[in-house]
Amino acid sequence: MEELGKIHQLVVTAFGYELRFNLEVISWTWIVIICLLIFGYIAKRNRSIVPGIFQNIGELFIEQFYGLTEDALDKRLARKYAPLICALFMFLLFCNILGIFPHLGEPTSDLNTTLSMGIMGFVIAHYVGIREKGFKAYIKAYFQPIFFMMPLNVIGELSKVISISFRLFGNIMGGDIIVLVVSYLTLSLVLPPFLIGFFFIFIGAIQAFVFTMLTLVYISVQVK
Amino acid sequence: MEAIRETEKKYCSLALTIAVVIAIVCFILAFKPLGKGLILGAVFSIANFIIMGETLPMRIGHNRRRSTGISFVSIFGRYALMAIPLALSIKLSQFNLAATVCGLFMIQLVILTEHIVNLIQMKFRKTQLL
Amino acid sequence: MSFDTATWIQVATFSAGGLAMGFGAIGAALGEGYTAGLANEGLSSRPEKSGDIFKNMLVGQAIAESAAIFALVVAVLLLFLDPGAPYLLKASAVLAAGLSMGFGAIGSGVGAGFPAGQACLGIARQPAVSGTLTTNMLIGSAVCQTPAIFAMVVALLLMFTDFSSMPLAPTWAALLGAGLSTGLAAIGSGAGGGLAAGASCEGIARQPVSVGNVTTTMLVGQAVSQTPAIFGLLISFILIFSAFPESAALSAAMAPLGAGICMGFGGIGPGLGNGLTAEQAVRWVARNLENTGGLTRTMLVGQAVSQSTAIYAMVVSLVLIFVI
Amino acid sequence: MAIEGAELVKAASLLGAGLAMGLGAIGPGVGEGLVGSKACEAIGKNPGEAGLLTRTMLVGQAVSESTGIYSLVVALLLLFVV
Repeated sequence: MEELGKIHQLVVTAFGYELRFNLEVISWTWIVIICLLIFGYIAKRNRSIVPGIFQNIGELFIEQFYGLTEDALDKRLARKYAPLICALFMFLLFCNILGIFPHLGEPTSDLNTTLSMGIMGFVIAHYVGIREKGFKAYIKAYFQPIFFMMPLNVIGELSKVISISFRLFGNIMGGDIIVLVVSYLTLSLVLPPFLIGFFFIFIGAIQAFVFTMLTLVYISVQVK
Repeated sequence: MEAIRETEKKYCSLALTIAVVIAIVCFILAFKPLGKGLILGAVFSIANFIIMGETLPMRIGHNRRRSTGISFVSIFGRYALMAIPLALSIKLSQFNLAATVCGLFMIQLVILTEHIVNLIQMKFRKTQLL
Repeated sequence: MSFDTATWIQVATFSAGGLAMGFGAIGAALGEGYTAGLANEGLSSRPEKSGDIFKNMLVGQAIAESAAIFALVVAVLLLFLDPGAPYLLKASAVLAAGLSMGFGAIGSGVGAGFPAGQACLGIARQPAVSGTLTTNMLIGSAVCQTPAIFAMVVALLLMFTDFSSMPLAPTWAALLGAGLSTGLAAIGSGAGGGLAAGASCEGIARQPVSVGNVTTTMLVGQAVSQTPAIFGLLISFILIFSAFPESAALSAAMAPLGAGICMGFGGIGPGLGNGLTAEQAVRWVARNLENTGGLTRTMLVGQAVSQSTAIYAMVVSLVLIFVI
Repeated sequence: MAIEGAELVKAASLLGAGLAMGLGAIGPGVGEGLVGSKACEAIGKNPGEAGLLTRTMLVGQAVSESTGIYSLVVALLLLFVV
């Protein structure tokens, strides 16, 4: 049970600060990125009217998320932001199911990954908001309904980052710990494979979708 | 009441058969406490199920609060019965505790397994028709 | 008036056993009362189907009682198992185990009553699909039991882990917090999952062709409703397994206890809220089949937003454990 | 074990932070769930307006979440300021 919540770290001292690199998480993230790149290359290689299996999967993702983005934003913005939304979902989905392979874990079970995704969504949403509405209207939205609600509105915006990233982190990390503890209790008999299937594939897919949808919703709230 | 009896008979005989088969395998493999504990648990699980079925009509015909009260009393009565095998297996070394707990869930496991098997069969039949 | 360690442990085990069994039985009784009430309604509207309704009620009750049987097992273990070498931390651990199991069984007991009751009513409404209804009811109420299983895992860990090398002063509070965290958080998730399952049984009785979509939506909704319970479990595991440095200060003890209470209570509301959302989504998927995708999407977004308070509670708990 | 005043205040503020966030999460959790359930009902009745209804749901939930954020703020104040 000692390995509970332990991460291999590389500590580099520079300018009097300790920089910590979570080596395992970084390598897992790169595995996901390389897998996605290979998948994209294969899906794009032989494009035809009758799609092959990889092209089919790719089209499935793109079609679904393009439709979703168009529902939430309008047509013009959808052309711009659908690739982001689609890529975010595919990345998170691959991240969440990476843990079913032995010796690998989910990059999303580290708070750094989810928090950086959350902050990225937050920054993009506010960038889109300023671009679409203009700076004045953007600032004005904080003083709704009355001006002294400003601090609470700011906290409300910031808490979105916390809630979105901690949700993903808590679910995946919780699944990890539950699988670990149950395997320890039952001596890895029968139960853990089902739990892994439930937490890493089912919950992982749902939470990746929820994260993507919420990022989309945050963008659309800023635009409207 | 015939329906209740039938259901009881079906699940109880199935549960007991499975428990006995597993227990015999355990006896052959010389895990005697395991098999004994399983049978002990299963017998009390079946007893609990039968009593529950027999007292079921008593709960019908009252309002919700009344039937909640009746359920409360009946749960305590039946669970006092089910505490016996657990206490026995803790105190006596000839019954395995984990096996007894598994035995206590025999009826539930049998019911769930039966329905899951049904579900899978239904899916297969549908795909064959299509 | 002073007691020795063994007496304290005995007091703790007896009260913990009583709590586990008492609360567990209350949950199951409430669920069964609901089932019986709806079965009554179904029987009065269609007395000739009494056989099917009774059969369904019996099977449903057998599954719905699993949570109470978990509680019984934990209670009997607490009462009769030899506690081993006495040390004062054991008293806190067993009390926490009882609290965890007792509270944890309430939600699942109540929750499993909803699908059983709605299935009884549904058989009276649509006798032709009684087989499908029973199967769906069983799946729903089996999933409802997961929070109770979480609570049982925590209770067993608290009972069987050896804490004798831990310092007494902050660890007693951490163990109590661990018990409360999973136990209380399981209430909301159990009841919420039950609401979704109940709506699915009602929906299938209304529109039998919708069974595939309804079951899928129900499972997704229930899975998201379990999230607060998973957060509670996460906090419990952290509290049980992290080593707190010895300190006689009261604040060192209040931090982990506060973390457990925070996550426990914080999980109730979001669990119930998620269940309410899932209930309506499942109900309307059954009535409006073409719109399953849109409804599922809205359900997921709504549930995710209503979970954010549970996430704030988790953040505060983590701060209380790691930062303070 | 003598407990001094400052120590007692510290302990009470930690426990109070937990209670504030824990109890404060119940109301908004259930309330937002109710908003979500009504939104699902409305989309079921009127699927054409799904986009508008989802947006309205989010606004309603954001407003009812503000009490949850208040308790988060209070909890953090109790943790770091007191």
